[in-house]
Amino acid sequence: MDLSYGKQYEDFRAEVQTFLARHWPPKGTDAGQNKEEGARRFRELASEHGFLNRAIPKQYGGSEQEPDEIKANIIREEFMKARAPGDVRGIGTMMLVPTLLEKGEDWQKEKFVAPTIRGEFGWCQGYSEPGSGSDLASLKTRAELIGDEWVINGQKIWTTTAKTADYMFCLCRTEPEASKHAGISYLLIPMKQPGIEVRPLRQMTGGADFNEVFLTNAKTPKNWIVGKRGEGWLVSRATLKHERNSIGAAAQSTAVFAGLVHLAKTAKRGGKPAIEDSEVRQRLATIEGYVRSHEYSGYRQLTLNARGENPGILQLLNKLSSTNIGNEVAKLALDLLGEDGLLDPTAAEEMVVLPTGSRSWMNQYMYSLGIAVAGGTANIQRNVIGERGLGLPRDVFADRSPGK
Amino acid sequence: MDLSYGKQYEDFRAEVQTFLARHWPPKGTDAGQNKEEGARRFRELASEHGFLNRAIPKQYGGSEQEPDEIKANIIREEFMKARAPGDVRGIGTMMLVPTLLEKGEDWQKEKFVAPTIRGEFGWCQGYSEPGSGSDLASLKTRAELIGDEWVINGQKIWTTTAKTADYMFCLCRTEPEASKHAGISYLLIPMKQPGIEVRPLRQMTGGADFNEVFLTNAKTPKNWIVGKRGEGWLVSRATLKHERNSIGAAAQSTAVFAGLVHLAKTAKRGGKPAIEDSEVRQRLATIEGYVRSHEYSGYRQLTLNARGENPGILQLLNKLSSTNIGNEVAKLALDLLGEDGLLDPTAAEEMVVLPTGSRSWMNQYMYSLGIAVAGGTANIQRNVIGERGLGLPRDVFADRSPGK
Amino acid sequence: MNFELSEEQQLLQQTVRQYLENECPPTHARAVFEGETGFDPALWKGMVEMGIAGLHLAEAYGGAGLEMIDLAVVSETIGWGGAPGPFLGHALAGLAIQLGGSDAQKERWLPRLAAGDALATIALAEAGGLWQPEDWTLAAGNKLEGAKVNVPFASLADVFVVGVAGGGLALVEKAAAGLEIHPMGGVDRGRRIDRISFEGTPAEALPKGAEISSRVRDAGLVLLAADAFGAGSRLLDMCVKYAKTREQFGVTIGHFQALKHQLANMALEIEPARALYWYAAHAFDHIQAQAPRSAALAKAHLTDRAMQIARDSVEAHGGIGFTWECDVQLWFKRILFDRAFLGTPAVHRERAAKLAGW
Amino acid sequence: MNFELSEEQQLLQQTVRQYLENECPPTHARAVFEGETGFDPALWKGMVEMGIAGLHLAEAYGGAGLEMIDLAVVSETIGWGGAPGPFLGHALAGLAIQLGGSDAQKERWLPRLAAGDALATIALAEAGGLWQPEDWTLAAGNKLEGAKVNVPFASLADVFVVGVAGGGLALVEKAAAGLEIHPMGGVDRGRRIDRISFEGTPAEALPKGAEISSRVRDAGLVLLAADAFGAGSRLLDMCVKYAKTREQFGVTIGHFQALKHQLANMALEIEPARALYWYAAHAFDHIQAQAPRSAALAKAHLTDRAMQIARDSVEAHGGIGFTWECDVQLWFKRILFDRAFLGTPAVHRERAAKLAGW
Repeated sequence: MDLSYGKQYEDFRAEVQTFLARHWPPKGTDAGQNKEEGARRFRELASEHGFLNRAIPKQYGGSEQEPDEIKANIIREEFMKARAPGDVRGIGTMMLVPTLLEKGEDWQKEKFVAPTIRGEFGWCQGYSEPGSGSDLASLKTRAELIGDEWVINGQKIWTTTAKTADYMFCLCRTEPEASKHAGISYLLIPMKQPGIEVRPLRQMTGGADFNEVFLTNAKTPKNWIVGKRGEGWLVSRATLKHERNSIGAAAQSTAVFAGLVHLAKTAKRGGKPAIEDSEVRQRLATIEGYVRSHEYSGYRQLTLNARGENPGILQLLNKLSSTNIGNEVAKLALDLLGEDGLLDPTAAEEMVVLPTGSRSWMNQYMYSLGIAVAGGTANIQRNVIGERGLGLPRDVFADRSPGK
Repeated sequence: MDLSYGKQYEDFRAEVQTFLARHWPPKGTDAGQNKEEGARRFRELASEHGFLNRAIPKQYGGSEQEPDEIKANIIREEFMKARAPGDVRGIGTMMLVPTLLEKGEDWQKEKFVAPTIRGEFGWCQGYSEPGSGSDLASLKTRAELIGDEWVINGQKIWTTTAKTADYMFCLCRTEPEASKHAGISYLLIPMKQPGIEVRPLRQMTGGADFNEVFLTNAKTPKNWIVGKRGEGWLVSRATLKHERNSIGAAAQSTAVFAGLVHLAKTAKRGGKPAIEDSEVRQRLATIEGYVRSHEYSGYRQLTLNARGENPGILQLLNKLSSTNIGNEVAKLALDLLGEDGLLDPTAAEEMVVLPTGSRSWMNQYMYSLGIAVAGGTANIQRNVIGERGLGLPRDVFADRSPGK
Repeated sequence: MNFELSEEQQLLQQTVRQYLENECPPTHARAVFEGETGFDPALWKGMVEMGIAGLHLAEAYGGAGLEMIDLAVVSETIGWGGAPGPFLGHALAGLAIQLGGSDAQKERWLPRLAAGDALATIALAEAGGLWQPEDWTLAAGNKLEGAKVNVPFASLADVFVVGVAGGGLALVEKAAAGLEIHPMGGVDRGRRIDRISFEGTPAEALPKGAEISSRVRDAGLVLLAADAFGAGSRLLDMCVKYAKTREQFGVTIGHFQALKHQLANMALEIEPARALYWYAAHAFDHIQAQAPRSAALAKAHLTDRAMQIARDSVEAHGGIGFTWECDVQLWFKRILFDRAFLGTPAVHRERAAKLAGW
Repeated sequence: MNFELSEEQQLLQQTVRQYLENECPPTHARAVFEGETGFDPALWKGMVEMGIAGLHLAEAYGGAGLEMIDLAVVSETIGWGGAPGPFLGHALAGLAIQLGGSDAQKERWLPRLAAGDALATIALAEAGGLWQPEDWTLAAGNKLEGAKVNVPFASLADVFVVGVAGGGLALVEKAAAGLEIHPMGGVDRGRRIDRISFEGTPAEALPKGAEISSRVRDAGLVLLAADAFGAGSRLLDMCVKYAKTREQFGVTIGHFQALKHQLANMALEIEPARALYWYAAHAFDHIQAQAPRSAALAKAHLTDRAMQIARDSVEAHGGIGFTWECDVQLWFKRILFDRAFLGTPAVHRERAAKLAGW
């Protein structure tokens, strides 16, 4: 057991640091140029050095590096420290690109991968529908092949970044007669067209991170389909095994916990700092038990992933750990906020409003509930843990689900 | 709203008190006699005055009073204060007698009711089996009619008082070909016979409040059946609506909570009395919220029962409330016990043992888990609340259950 | 022994409930919630006509002369309906004047409050979570200097009952000089709050203010507990209804045992707690020795339970429960108010501990 | 970065686990548990032969010279197996002598402890929950007067490491004059405890005792956390196995979503916590600045989680889980020991808070 990264990796870290010292923020001739252009140039350079787009083949604009979770993590750490632009984040690079690389045709990779990892193409995901939710098998959005175009009608929901996206990767029913999953195809659809309307979906917090997307005779070329007709559901599953970055989840828990401790130090209880109150101390230490477990389990997953070993159930527990920690943190935070719990985190500025600290906590209190939305509710997670993790039999209804 | 009992009832209370003052403990000529005989005589007298066996018709040795939950409660309170013997407790008076009165034949009432309420016949209940648990439909104990005797073979479990009981009321499968519930009959079986063996079932606490009962060609007369052949399950349900005494459950929660507060005052944390610790105070007050809710809901049920109105979901919540409160109390108690948590509540006296106080808490800590056993696990309770209380659809498996 | 609502009380509850079902369905509650003022004069007028404004005020002053339990049952029903409006502040201010005011003050204000011709509110809290009478620092006197926060609907009030140092209470009128009102961004937009400040603002002490201000606080705790119970049980109803209609994997989700048990646990959390606020309300008038503690316990327990129900309700509605469009948020935020107003559960648990001599 | 057991460590764990599966199946653990002494010489001898008795002792003294993580992994496996015996006290006493003893003391004892020729134990606690070095009141000196409680397997020990006032440590030998042993009714009958008393009992101080007694305590916390993790995950295995075999309403109960989710929650409680004790064990040797706090956190968190798992396991087994015959009780009581020994979770959470400067 060795929590340092070891010589070879510390050397690599030094290499990354030198590179960053030299190239970020842009110096000399580059210094003048506008911020965006600077970032673009820097990314190009970093990619050439093999620090970015590591999983992407050279021919598609990547640096095609040997997969190495630990190097990837070191790069994330150092780039974050230097506030340097890292891999372009977003659902396009996280989900579409791996899917295309695995299941797409060459011309599709040619056309979409490079601009996407350069951040020139923005994407959104068209999976969930008002009627379906966790039950993809029941989705209703239809795509009909008319001439050499798909004509798509239906509605998608929980679509983040739909307002800015250039394209949507979308699950549509193309074979109405086929049963459940068999009838679904995976289409790429341009967002900027008359047939598509995006309506922001406001959250109870007041913000609007999600959208509804209405497709009314929206069109896309016949060959903008990934995989064969009716294979859409299979294709969409391909991405799942790329979901990793366990550290990421844990790091977030650690950060939010640090914030909670800070809140406990500044908030008052009975006239004294709340953190001097025995109940607050006990609850903080109890939550920290979960936070550290989550954090250190992340180290373990990183190690196993780096070795190409399967972390097994640990992987499945990640999301629910984050959710539970988020809930406990939010509850204690609300207790600590006291009277600030009366105030709206999104109230207009001209009013008497929350101090910024409390404001973000009130958001967090409600938002911690929203996390669940992002991908399958806690109950779905528990089914997965019970069935894939503990090998329990699938329950009767789940048998009809696409979960397998 | 009026939490006093009101004039008419206070008069009745006075009447009860006068009676007790005069007759308990036994005075004058009766004083000499042995304790048991004294109790018997007193009960007779109390019954004549209409204080005991109120629900039992005169012809079967009861006092046949107008049902009045509040009078019943006053009698319970006053008799307890005076430590006077009240209605004979036990599964015989609580479950068998009401069942016989509703479903039994006259000769059965003649033969069994009076001696049972006098405490001369002891009973045990033969429902659960190792294989079944909450699923009565699956029970396997068979009774075959051979000549004019039932011959019974099988095994029962969780049988309290089996060692002392004279008779068992027992669910047996008499119609093997009939499906599930339809094949079950309700038999009365003498316990003192060669065909019956009782083995104590030891609990993890060390005590043995339960037994296993093995029936090997045990015999009982043909006409010792309550209801018709195959109606046994229906007959057994008849008792359920007699289960009440909601106050009882709540009173227990209140008592155990008082004990917990006492423990918190005597136990130490950080050198000071634990009850001065903010975390302990918060947890105590939180538990008290549940305890008082339970207690006051008991008042409400008492009122509704007294009016012959249905308390609805409140009734269904009772048991689970007790269980949850028991769990929370036990957990805080264990935290307060500190090092005493290392000691065995049932350790032999010659050892260094727990102070009596802690001893009972360690028992409680483990026993609070046992409560569930007594009648259906928490999950069964939740199904009942969800389905009967909230009107949710029955889940697929429960449809096969006798729950309806 | 009778621990159940009287027929009159049940009738009162049904009447208010019926009124709210007709006049304040969620669509309407939401419209007011999202509106400019958070106040619907017509809706309030209707309540006044039902006698709610003076329910607990003496008949001599045009009130109904009823008890805290009656007022609490109404509060529960208003919480159930998620009805926006000034009920809480108006009721507590009226109570304060009735219990602590001089005859002149009572004659001047109570009839108008009972009739709904004037609207009253309470200004108790000071910044930093100073809710309780013993916390107040605003100097007493016939001219006030300073500020109060979390004042319900200050902008609508004709008269304020203001908490002052020493636990006293004073009356300040709308038109009073140097009185300024700054809206606060309250999370429950159906019960707006403001910060009010005084600069040499004329005030008139309630003679018995210091004796009864804690009674007014206790009454507030009971009404908030009742409101939270109403809101919590309404949310449970909504979740059950949703579970019976929403389909997934080909069946209504109420079939899923996991969800079913979550709903059962919600019922277990909220339903028995009804008796807790009933008892506190009953004790307020009839078992005064227990009134302060049972009010504290009821407020702490019920607002915490209801808050958990609110979180569970978001989950039970799946993603949609998290949206602004879903009605869950109206009650979620209502409960946030009930929980924080007059002090958090932790504060009142500690008070309950002290009052028990722990 | 490598946060995984080495191949050697995995092999060690597999070897011990294999040994316990063969030599200490639940039937055997139960027999010892219910027996006179709670000790099985043959079982212990086998462990000694695997080198467990001296795993962490210097090779110079016949030990394996391994680290806390190795010892902890063995402790986890012993907890998983529910194996009765003196491992804990023996390991901690040996550590104390190695860290705090004079060369003479080390030479006298460590070889025999490593070889299992002598058995050692620790006598730290004093009545009233005085577990921590700073709590000890027993007067130091070469003659001891007083008593210690909760001493594991005192009746078997050849030598005791005794905590004395000022946080020091002293050696007392089995044969020492005025040493008396009174059995205590411990709840974990696989790890018996005794009360020992001294009357002018000869003792020999460990020179560096006061410097290292807290290290010994920290080591104890790590080993208890590891044991609790092993016990908790064993219980989870049992519950899952039971859910897959036990039938009700015509299907195995594992089909019921409610139970399935309860088991999933149990996994969520216990499985990630493995890394918590790993980290604490690793820190003990390699990140000493964090060692005390991470040991406290691991002990508090893991014994609490495991205790809840134990309660859930009784429920998950239905009625039968509550019986003496069901093996759940063996691990249930083992966890009760892990939880209370060296101080309850609340004690160590408060310590963790202090150590964080909260």
